[in-house]
Amino acid sequence: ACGGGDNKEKGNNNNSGDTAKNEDSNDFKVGMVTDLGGVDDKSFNQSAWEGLKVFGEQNGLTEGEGYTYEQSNAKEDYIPNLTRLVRNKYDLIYGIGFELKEDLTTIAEQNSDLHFAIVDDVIELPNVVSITFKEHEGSFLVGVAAALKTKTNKLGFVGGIDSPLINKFEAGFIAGAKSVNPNIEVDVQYAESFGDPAKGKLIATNMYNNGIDVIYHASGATGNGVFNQAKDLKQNDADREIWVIGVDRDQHEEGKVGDQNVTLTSMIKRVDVAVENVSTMSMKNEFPGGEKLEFGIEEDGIGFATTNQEAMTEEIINTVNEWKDKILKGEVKVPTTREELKTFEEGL
Amino acid sequence: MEYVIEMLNIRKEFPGIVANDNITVQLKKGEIHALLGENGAGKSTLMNVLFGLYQPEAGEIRVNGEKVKITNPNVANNLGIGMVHQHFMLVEPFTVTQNIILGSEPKGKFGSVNIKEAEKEIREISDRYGLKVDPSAKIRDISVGMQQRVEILKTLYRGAEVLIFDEPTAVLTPQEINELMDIMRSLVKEGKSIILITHKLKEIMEVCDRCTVIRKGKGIGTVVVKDTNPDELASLMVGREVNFKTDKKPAEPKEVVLHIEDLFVQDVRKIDLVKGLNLDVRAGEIVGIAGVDGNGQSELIEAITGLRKSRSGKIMLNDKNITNLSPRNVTKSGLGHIPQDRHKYGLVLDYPIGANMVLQTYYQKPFSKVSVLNYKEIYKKAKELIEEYDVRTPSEYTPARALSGGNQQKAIIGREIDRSPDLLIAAQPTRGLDVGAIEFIHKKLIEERDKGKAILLVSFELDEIMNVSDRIAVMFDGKIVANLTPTETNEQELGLLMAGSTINGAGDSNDIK
Amino acid sequence: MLDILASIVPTVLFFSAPLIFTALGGVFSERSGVINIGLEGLMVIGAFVGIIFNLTFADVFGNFTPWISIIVATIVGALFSAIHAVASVSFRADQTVSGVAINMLALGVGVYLTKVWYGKGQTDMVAEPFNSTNIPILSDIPIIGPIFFEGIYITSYVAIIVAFIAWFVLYKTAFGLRLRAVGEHPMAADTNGINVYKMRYIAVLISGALGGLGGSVFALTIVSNFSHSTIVGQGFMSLAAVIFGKWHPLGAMGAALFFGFAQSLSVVSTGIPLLEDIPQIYLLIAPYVLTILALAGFIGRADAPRANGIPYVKGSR
Amino acid sequence: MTSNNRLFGILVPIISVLLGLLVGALIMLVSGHNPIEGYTALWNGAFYDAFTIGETIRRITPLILTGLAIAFAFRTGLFNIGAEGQVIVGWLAAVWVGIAIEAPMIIHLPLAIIAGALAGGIWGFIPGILKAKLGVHEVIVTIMMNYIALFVSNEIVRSVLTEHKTTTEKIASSASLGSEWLQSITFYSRLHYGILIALFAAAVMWFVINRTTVGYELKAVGFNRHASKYAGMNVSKNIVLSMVISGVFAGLAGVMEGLGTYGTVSVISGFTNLGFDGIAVALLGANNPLGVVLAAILFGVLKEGAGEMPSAGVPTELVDIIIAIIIFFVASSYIIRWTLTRFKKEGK
Ligand SMILES: Nc1ncnc2c1ncn2[C@@H]1O[C@H](COP(=O)(O)OP(=O)(O)OP(=O)(O)O)[C@@H](O)[C@H]1O
Ligand SMILES: Nc1ncnc2c1ncn2[C@@H]1O[C@H](COP(=O)(O)OP(=O)(O)OP(=O)(O)O)[C@@H](O)[C@H]1O
Ligand SMILES: [Mg+2]
Ligand SMILES: [Mg+2]
Repeated sequence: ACGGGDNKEKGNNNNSGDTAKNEDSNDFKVGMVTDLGGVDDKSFNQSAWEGLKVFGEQNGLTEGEGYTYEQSNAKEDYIPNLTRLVRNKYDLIYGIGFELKEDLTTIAEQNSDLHFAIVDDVIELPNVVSITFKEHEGSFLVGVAAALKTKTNKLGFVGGIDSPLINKFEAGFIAGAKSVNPNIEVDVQYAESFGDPAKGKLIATNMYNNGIDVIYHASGATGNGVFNQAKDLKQNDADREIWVIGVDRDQHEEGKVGDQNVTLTSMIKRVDVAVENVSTMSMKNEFPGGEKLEFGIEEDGIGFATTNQEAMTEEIINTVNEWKDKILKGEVKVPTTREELKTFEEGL
Repeated sequence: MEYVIEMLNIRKEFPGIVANDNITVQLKKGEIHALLGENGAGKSTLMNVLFGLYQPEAGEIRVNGEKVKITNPNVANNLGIGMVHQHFMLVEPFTVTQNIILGSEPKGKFGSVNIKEAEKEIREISDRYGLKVDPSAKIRDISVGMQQRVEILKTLYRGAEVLIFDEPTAVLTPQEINELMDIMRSLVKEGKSIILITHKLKEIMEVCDRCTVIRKGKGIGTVVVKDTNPDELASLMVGREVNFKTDKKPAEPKEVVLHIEDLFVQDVRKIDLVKGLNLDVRAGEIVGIAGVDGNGQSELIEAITGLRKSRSGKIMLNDKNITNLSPRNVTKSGLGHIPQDRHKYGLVLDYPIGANMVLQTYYQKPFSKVSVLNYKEIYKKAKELIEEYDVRTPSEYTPARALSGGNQQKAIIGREIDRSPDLLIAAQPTRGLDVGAIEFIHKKLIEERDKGKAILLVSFELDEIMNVSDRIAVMFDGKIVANLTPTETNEQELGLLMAGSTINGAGDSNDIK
Repeated sequence: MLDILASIVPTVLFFSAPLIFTALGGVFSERSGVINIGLEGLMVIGAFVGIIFNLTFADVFGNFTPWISIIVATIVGALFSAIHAVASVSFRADQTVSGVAINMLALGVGVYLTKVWYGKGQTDMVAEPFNSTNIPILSDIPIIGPIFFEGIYITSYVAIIVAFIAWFVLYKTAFGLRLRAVGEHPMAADTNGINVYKMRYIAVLISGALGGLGGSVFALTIVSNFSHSTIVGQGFMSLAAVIFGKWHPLGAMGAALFFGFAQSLSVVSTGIPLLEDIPQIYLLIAPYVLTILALAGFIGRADAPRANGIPYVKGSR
Repeated sequence: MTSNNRLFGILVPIISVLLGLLVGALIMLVSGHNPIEGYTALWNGAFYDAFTIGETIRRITPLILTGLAIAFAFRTGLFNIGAEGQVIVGWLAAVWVGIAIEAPMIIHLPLAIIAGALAGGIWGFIPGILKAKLGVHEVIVTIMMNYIALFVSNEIVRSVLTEHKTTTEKIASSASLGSEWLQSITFYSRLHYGILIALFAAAVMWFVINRTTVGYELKAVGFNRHASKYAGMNVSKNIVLSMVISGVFAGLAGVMEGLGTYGTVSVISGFTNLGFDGIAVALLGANNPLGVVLAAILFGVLKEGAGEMPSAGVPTELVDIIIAIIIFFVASSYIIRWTLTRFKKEGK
């Protein structure tokens, strides 16, 4: 930290050197800013980063120069992180998560020459592409699986924060379950936090006590409490049918209890696929600026896990796939809000 | 000659002050040895050295002729030295027994404390020395005198052979003092030796065998008590002649300033402690309230000053009804109050002594204008008061905490008198002060009286009541039971009245209902 | 009604147990005169150690892993709290300040080491968490059995037993008498030959041990992994329980159980017909409002140990 | 004696900061990072260019205010752990007014600021009055009030300010503390005029505490309730007043976020941490206004700089460790003084 004039000069050179060096090699640079979950959230930040890594490796970029991520520890970090990428002349910058919407908008307006992408929300600017997912479709599919699995005809849904995004999961799940069996009851509870496992466990305990045997959670770390309770019940009574449906990524690991596993399936959101696609487009100068890309079943952006082969029997998988086809064909239009769900239920 | 304790050429320094400068004290077995000196002379410091709380910079201590190093109170306890501190070392929420056994607990089952066993032993010791302490009472529920006996029991329980008493009588009523004297005599009879610190020369004359005098940290010498007299002791200690009998002209009472009618006041437990009290105080007179602690004096003062709500009755100040007014409004109506507990009520110890001088007047001109303080004026006033009342402090910016008790008291008195209130309530104004300071304060009170102010003096010191008051109201069981003129009564009569016995003819000397 | 009880009691117990442990730690520390708002940090350390140990040694210790994990977390919690002890007892630091620093340090160290060791901000799930059990014999008692002894974590009962032990230690033993004396009037204790500094060190270490225990029990019964959001506010709730319970071990336990009860009720009540229609928001804030009302209504004034928060300086006055 | 004290007053914090950084360097060394790179990154994160400096100042702004809030209450012997909740309600109220009203800036902005301050004040009033009248311990009540603020604010955003969305619209520009000029000189950082409000608040606190009868009373009540009552002060009033003023400061911190940094209020999953960090800032600043400002600067710089540390491979949490260690040393100043005095003596 002893800075003479000499050092300063060097610092400046370094900075311009950075850009210079990039000019002679492959000069495409892509970076992402995580939301509070962080790059190792075992969820969509991690998934996005995995997509970026695949893209980087395929195109011979070096990590930290050609492709990188900026971790956000607090809401107020978004702007500095985005700016850091702008300053270092990244061509394409991702904001992962709807929380970055405002800040990414601000930065994108200021830097109309750069490309941006927002995941999970929509920004209407010519230099931003909006990547959203049809979580309701995936939720619908796991709802079907849940309906086929339940013995009690009672399902549970644990949401993180009651918000339009999570309502999509809720609506899709209920629609899927009721499409199989309209008499199924779904208990919906929100923990009002994505990071309160104690609340998650309290809710799960209550739900399982009330005869619910499958819980779908869309609640981040709160879901840890749900898994914890399910595993505890399973541990004590290996024959009891207790299931959790994971979210965002295959949560099979989280469900392990000895030789058994309580994770029935997971609603998988392929952020990696989306990130890889959009990056490739951008590099090829085909950046879909201003567009709203929605990744659903059709685009391979949404799926469900079949890792738990014992639980997800062939029969269930086949039925789920039948519904998947119906969605693909447009025969079923999955609701995204509670209002749409109401209409949907009436149409059953 | 056989000495149990010898403290030879002890020197103890505090930052900026030499508290003990080459002091020597030698205690004979079976004697009561007085330690006398002005406030801040260094008496407590010397005893704390003996008890292992302080380490001396120089000098040596011998116990039974053997040189010892007393590094902490444990060592002192083991050497058979026990101390009854000036400020009691008692844990308030604990019981008497818990306080006494603390640190040397008899073991019971499963590592628990054997309280029964302990209580039995304490009862035995208590009986042997006539202490009459209830081992299972909580400290916070017993009187100050009782608490002191618990302190004594604490030392005896630990097998102390030498007992140090640091100003034990400052907080006691005359009755309690007499009882303490008896206890000390019986202790000596059992072979114990005692060092007694007190400012009351009468007590020294009464129970002590020898007396060591300290002045400003230096040892002046040791005298045999029966070869001396109070006047000599006082001048040895202060370095000049001291006037004991306060000179004053006869009072010239004028209009009634304070008028109390049928007053009832409850304490925290909602029990009536003042029960239909009537009292008048006139301009130009000092009315002394004599009484044993716990007969409602504190509650009476708190009711007058607005610190406590009265249940019923009427308090008039200058013909204005001040019953249940807030302290601020009572003060504004012309009241000054020297509180009994100077640390709790009288001072904000963490404020500079200067800031404390405007504790009731900070919001008035010239100390503040439109709520903005004027420090120049505040400290100008403080400086004046500090000079006038001879408050010994390094500066007016020194925190009040750093001043000695006597000087804190002088500061409070200066502040209260300076506001020139029509009624001044002085509660135990000289508690714990040396004779020089007492003389000064008494003079100030009488000066105020002569200026035509009304003064209500509450004190447990009969000497003080007899000396200073123009009129004495004896308080017993929440009421004024007698009105006397100091010249026409004596301590015996007062003592009886205070204990609740009635005397024919008492109460007819004045116009009090 | 019995159904509701049967479903609510186990949840109250698992929710409250970590708070009970930690609050008991707070009681020891504050009873000795050392304010401990670092309870949150001590829980973080406990959770961190409990999880890391469990992950690392699950293969070695098998079924005993969770028990050994919480013992290790207890020890490390005690060691960690030594920092607070040194600062606030020996260095005469402002105890609140030191506690705040403990909170920051614990989270910093926990997450930093997680990142250094695992290369990511959160650990995997442990393979050997605690599991609830039916308590033999007791669970067969009619009525009471199913409510109190079925599907319970043993750690919950350990918490309650520890509360009674803490009560015995504080109120029946010489050690407890000395500890409380030190918190009320250290100079009195000192003149009675009690080493004030030693007592306070021991008390703070106990609080660290119990805080670490509480944190690890929380992690191993509820969360199953460690990240920056594992402990969020539980330590402060424990601190509230200390005060709510008037610095008494059984009071603190009662307060912690009360918190657990209020939380469970807000979850369970969505299924109770009468309460079903209450908007979610009222249920969400109910536990906190209830606590305030309880305090204002009938718990009232509580006095902290007299010397709480004041560093003891020998020979000062 | 006094000059010595003043010297220590300056030396102790400086030595503490140096020791903190030293320990930080050791930790980096032990965990296999390069301390020089780490600290260079830290420096760049806070002072790299006008943008980062702007962001650093922005981050410092609310910390000053929460620090003042807690310091103010401490001066009256009260521990306000509730700054967190007061920030949240202040933020909410300011944005609410910022959205709901149309008025010229000269009316709108002050109104929005006052609304936020008032909301914070009310949130402080409740624990204050409970303490004053019923003797309920303020620590518990303020902890509980934090959670209530969090949940109520989320609900209002969702159900009142928006139609079931997670973020409100932006406040009217007439209620914004933002400034194009400030942004332009700092490359579009979010620096806003709030810093002036924060510094002004510090000056106000200094004046109130040290120069007014109100401060004289508040401090007296903090030091000795009995003597204050004896002196004719209204102890209850002062306790309530202190908590209200404390709440106002914290509410203003929320205003900074609402009208300055974000211009919106969102549903949040957890606390902002501004209130908790404020405790550390207040205590580091010895509860005195100038100290609080300096502590907030130190805190803000380290926190902002931390964002850049991962570029040197160092986890951002290192900064938390460093701050904690600095706090320890400042708090243990007794031992530093003692050591310094020994050195001095030996030197002579
Ligand atoms: N712990 C201390 N630190 C600094 N100075 C002290 C300390 N204790 C006592 N002093 C100072 O030492 C001197 C002697 O105090 P000491 O308490 O021994 O007096 P004393 O003779 O007992 O007076 P009093 O009659 O008022 O009780 C005083 O000037 C006092 O201010
Ligand atoms: N200029 C001054 N002149 C005289 N006395 C002052 C002056 N300023 C303050 N005081 C007195 O000294 C006390 C301590 O003041 P000081 O300003 O040193 O407070 P402090 O505790 O250091 O707090 P701080 O400086 O921020 O708020 C005040 O309460 C006041 O009574
Ligand atoms: Mg003395
Ligand atoms: Mg004295």
